Amino acid sequence: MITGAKVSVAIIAFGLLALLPFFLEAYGLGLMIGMLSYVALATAWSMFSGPTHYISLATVAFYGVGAYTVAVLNEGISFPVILLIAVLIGLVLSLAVGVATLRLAGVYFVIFSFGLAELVRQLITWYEVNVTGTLGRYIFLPLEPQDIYWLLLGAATLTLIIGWLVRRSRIGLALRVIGDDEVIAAHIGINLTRTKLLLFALSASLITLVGAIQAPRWVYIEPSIVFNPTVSFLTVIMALLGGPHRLFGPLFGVVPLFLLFEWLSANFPNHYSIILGALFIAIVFVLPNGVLEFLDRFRLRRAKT
Amino acid sequence: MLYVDNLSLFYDLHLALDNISIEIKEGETVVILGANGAGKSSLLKAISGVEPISGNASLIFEERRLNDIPTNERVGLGLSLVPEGRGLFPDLSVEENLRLGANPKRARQFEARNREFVFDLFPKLASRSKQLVGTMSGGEQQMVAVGRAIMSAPRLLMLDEPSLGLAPIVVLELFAALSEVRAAGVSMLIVEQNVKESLAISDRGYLMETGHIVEQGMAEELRNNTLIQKTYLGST
Amino acid sequence: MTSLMIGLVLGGTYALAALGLTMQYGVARIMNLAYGEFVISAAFATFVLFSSINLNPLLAMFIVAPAAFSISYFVYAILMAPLVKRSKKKGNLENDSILITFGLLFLVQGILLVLFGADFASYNYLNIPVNVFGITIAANRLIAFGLAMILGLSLYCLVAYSQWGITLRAVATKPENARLVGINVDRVAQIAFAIGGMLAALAGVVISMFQTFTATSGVVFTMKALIVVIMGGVGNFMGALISGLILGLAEATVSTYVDPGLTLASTYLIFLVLLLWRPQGLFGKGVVK
Amino acid sequence: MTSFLELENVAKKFGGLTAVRDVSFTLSKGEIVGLLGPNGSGKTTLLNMISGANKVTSGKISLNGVSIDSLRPDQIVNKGVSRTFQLVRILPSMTVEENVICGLAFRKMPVWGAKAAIIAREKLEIVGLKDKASLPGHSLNYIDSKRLELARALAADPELLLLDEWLSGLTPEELEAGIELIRSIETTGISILIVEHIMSAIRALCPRCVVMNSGEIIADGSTGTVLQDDAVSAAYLGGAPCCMLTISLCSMTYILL
Amino acid sequence: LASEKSVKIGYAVSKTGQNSAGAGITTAPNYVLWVEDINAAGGLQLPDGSRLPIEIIEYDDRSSSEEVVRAIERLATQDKVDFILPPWGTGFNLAIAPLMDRFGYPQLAVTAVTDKAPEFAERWKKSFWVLGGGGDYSESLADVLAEANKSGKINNKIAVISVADGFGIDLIKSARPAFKKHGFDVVYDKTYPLGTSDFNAMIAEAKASGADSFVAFSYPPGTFALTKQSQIASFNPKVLYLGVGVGFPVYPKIAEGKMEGVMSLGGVDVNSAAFTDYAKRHMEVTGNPPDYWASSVTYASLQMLQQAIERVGLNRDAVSKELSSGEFDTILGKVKLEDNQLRKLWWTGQWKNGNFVAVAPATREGAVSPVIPKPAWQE
Ligand SMILES: Nc1ncnc2c1ncn2[C@@H]1O[C@H](COP(=O)(O)OP(=O)(O)OP(=O)(O)O)[C@@H](O)[C@H]1O
Ligand SMILES: Nc1ncnc2c1ncn2[C@@H]1O[C@H](COP(=O)(O)OP(=O)(O)OP(=O)(O)O)[C@@H](O)[C@H]1O
Ligand SMILES: [Mg+2]
Ligand SMILES: [Mg+2]
Repeated sequence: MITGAKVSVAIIAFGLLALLPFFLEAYGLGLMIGMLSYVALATAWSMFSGPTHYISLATVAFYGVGAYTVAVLNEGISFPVILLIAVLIGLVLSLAVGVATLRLAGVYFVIFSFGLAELVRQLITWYEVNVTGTLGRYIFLPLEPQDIYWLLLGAATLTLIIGWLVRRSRIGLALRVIGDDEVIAAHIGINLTRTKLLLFALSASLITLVGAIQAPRWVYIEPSIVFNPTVSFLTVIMALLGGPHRLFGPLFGVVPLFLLFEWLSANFPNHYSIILGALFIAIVFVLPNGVLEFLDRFRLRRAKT
Repeated sequence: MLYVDNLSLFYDLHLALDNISIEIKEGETVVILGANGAGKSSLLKAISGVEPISGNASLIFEERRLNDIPTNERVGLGLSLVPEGRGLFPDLSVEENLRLGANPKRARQFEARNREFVFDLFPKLASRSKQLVGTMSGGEQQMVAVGRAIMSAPRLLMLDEPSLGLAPIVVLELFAALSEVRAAGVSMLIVEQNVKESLAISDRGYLMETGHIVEQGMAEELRNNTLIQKTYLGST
Repeated sequence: MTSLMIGLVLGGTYALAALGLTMQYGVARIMNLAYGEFVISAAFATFVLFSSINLNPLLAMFIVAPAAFSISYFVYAILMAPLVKRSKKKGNLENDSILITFGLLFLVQGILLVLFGADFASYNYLNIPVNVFGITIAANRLIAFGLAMILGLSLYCLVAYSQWGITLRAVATKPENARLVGINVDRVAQIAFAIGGMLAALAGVVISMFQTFTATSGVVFTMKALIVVIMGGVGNFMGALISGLILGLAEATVSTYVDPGLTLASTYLIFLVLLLWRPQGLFGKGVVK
Repeated sequence: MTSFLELENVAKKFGGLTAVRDVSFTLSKGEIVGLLGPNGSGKTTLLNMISGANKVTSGKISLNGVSIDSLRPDQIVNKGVSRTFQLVRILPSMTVEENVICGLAFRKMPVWGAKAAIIAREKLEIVGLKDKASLPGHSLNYIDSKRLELARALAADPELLLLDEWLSGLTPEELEAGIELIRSIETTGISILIVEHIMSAIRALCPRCVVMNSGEIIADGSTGTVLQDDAVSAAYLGGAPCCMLTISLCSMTYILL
Repeated sequence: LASEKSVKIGYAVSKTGQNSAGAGITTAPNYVLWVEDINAAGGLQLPDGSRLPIEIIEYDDRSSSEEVVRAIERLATQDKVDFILPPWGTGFNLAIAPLMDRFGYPQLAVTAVTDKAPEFAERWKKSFWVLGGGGDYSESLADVLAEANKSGKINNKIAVISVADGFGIDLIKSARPAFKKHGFDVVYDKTYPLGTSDFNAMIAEAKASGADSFVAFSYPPGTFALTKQSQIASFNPKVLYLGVGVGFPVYPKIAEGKMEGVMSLGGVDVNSAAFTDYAKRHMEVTGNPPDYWASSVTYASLQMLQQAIERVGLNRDAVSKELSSGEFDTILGKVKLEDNQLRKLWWTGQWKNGNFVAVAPATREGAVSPVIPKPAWQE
């Protein structure tokens, strides 16, 4: 399956992307940063939610926790250490959450995960207001956009590599079985709780990392900014649109959608919503199986004729 | 009562039924025999409209062309199916499943009578009427499925392996009941592996192999057919 | 006592807002992310009727609700029916409906933004104090509470005991089997969706009498409604009613006796704890295996 | 033969309903035992408790002398117990071969990669599904699904196999093949507990059988004797033990033997 | 520069999402009005007396920090606009401040209320903070209350609630010591989460607390709900001070015309001809009246930009320098920034005879003396 050619293409692509900041101006870089962050988020999300069909809306809980960790710790500690701590916090939080949540099925899980994100936000707000007395926090880190870009590129690559490894491993298969039928899964020897928990935590830690990396870009952070539920929704939508069952599916959802959002908000700032809504509906009808599958089918048809 | 002609059915590219023609007369009970994968279930599904069929087929039920009539309306016309896998509502109670059976307009007037009949047939259902069907044992669910079909006061009752998973004693009762249904004038189309029993209550039968009808005849003839005796009756 | 009353009335609003969604999601199996936009649209419609021709919102209900019914009916026919058909093979109606109603959310919101701008809309109707057991409550909130109770209970009875209700539940749980008993699944789902839209509109009309709203405040209603629906058990009206009341009571009690800063946290906490205790919601029925 | 599977006073309640009460019996290594009983008598529930799908309400289940009644299904699989389901369960989105590979990948001594594919083919060959290895799971018909389920159960390399009405719905000819298949599995030393309503199959396969009624064991012994038992006839077989059905099937069994 | 045919001015505001209501009331209409005013006059005047029309590039930041940052990057490096107008909201103004600084654009942050303004003005030399800090408003309120307390109009108890976000916390944090300094006893002090729509429980508690003054540092939806629910509960404290939203044009409608005596942040001098004229044009051009707090300040900040350009041209550094040192003639009167901050503002206002008039600082010309106790809710 994996050929030398594919590996070299991947390495070249990575190299080119890494060089990009030398050729792009701030806006182009900003675009790439936004896109990369969603690539990482959607890929990390799909790692767990794709095969298991557990649609999680808790993305922003971890993303926000990552950002908030940076906001709290940004003075005095070096950034890589902060990132590490953020990931650890994300890991612990996701394990705690996972133990409780992963018993739920279907839409119950979906809304639970949403409620969870809101709960985290409310608790952090309450804590800040009543205990520390500072709600907004400032991040003054000497990080340039290109630094953030490289870090995100690293995070996105890491996510893809992990996703690829998971897919090839037994645990990836276990997740697919769980997604198909949990009863069978249990009866062929899969430890449901451990498997789900492990992947949920892995996915959540990566999401936390992305939030932490992106935080320095905003200078000012408060819960309503970093726990904006839109992040969860966009992640889900992009992944679903691309095709969450495939490694590169989310990527193929993020890039076009992200560019579409950007193009619309730039060209139709006053009718953005209407056009976006209409286009979105059209997309769902035209691409019933996601972008990647559409491309595949298109290629197949071309190959046939 | 039912004419099927030229019926073909594809699953993607796989041809499951190839130009099938069968006929059931008013009040007749017909059994379909065949090995697994022969297409028996597919035939019932095609007749009931659960699976779409090829365009040139003709499906006529009591002088009415069925091809473009959706499943739910076919049920309204008196064409009921107890499908493979039972097709029940596991989250609803026994009582509610039976009530749904009597959902078609023409069945409502007979609801009370049919319920009595069903409860006579399967007394267990009466005592479990509040239980959720999904929590019942396999055999109990099979009883609900047959009972529900009877509730719809069918003109033609199609049963896909109704005895599947029933205890021997219940199988005997079931066939006794089906012969009562038959006596009441309802036409039946039965797919069964319990060949002896089903031939005993049938007028005629068809034998299917890989999507074709390979043999047909009166029940008596089939019983004496050596091929059938060998493969379906297990005697030499 | 005061907080009990306040809580019940508040909870009534939550329940009212959730009834339509439990119909749409519970029966028609459309996870309607644009639900709140339906609520808000009805609120705007009432607002316009009230401020242009001075129509009493309680009367406006009789215009807005049927209109919402027919609009939802067509929305289903145009947007949802093809998806339902398509998903028969693949069974991913949930994903598809999330995606499509997400688009719908933007579309409706965009239209509202163009029509009404981003400003707060508000009018006053029956904002008069009524004394109930020595506690003053706004008349319009009492109406919301009453309407929630009446609608919730009657829908519950209807669904639990009538033939039509059993049909609804059959379609809700096993649409693929419902046609075998002569049910026109598409039609039932379409009507359920339309009724859901109508209930959303009723909630919108009533809520607009006491709450300020903007073109973008729909999401809040969607989320609150979803939480109430899930907590009560999908498709269960009694569940929606009771969990709405529980949330209202919790909010009022926490606000009075603990800390208003924790009201929303407590809402979510109760929701989460309840789900862990009963993974299918308060009244959800679950069949294992 | 030493006792291998041991049930002691096992009971299961669902709310107010007692599905299984006070069931005790043992199964020896390599033994094949039939479990009979009217519909709803608790057979499937009993299998569920052995395989861990249901927790026992009270009582003890042990395998090789180790208690398994508090273990999860996946732990029980790793103790060497595999099963099939009365309502067939296969993984619809995976191919037939992948279905079997799943059985291999998570067992106690997992097999993975190219080797798994080879073993999977072997198992499919055993159940006669080799030609359909690359079909998607959801396109199989009823019987093939059952075969696939068996292949998957075998892939887990069980010491004890629980079959829940695996032979139902077969034509006599196919039944014969099915019985042959189960017998060949038995000869590899796997113990089998088989729930079945088809008497001919029970007679053909099981020297011993256990009969349940209303959650209780009403008979346990050699098949011949048990099926003559009046209580069994009355509750299960219906009237005279040699009804038409049983006769015809008996004769077939005779031929097989 | 001479070859340019127009001046490109860009901005990103929230047209959708959670911030769109605020931005749609205070910020966007004033941008529209200003551009309209200038282009109607033939364009922006340059030092040489020539005029260039304004070409607007606008984006929707969708109420997301990431989007607003990127929109600014786009305006600066892609569209290469001459000037960038600020987004709505404290957080967003802070998010873009480092970028504006890096790209060399002056930032006239209007809808950003922060006590750290002096610090930020120091950090980003081209940033200007023109709406004051939380402390300004709460100290002013404390002064007003102290005055009333001294003359025996109210007791020394205060009940206060605040919204749990940056704005509310800023205000309550500075309010606590300010109240204390004037000898007040804060008997009820709670914070509620953003999104709260039911205040009945809090109103009941405040009512029972025995305080004559009720202060809510709230956001518009909360302000509106508080107004309606206080009316129902017949909660009529001698001082009723609510947060953002009281100065909005819709407020009288929400209060059913019974807003007399309600206090809040901001206020205007209704006798100023400049303001009434501005309000009239605002109505004509955007279809809505301005709000009584930040709207006129927003417009005034645009006038400052306009006059700075008129004096020194399109050179951004020169404009920044002029903004921090020059004096400008605006609808708020003659203004001059102190350490890049506008200090000549109205801190406290009150509804009086159908206008939201400024009551503090009382020493400033145009101030009206507050009506305390507040009249009953009846019209
Ligand atoms: N949904 C499906 N997709 C693809 N192929 C199918 C599908 N359903 C059935 N088939 C194939 O069509 C053929 C006929 O199947 P059908 O279920 O009608 O057989 P049958 O005679 O009822 O067998 P059985 O006794 O096993 O139920 C079989 O080869 C089967 O594999
Ligand atoms: N989850 C459950 N909740 C409530 N009752 C249940 C549940 N599962 C099984 N039962 C009941 O327990 C009894 C035993 O069921 P079980 O499935 O074990 O029967 P069985 O012997 O396998 O019957 P069959 O031969 O029909 O498959 C039945 O009456 C059934 O209705
Ligand atoms: Mg079949
Ligand atoms: Mg069973």
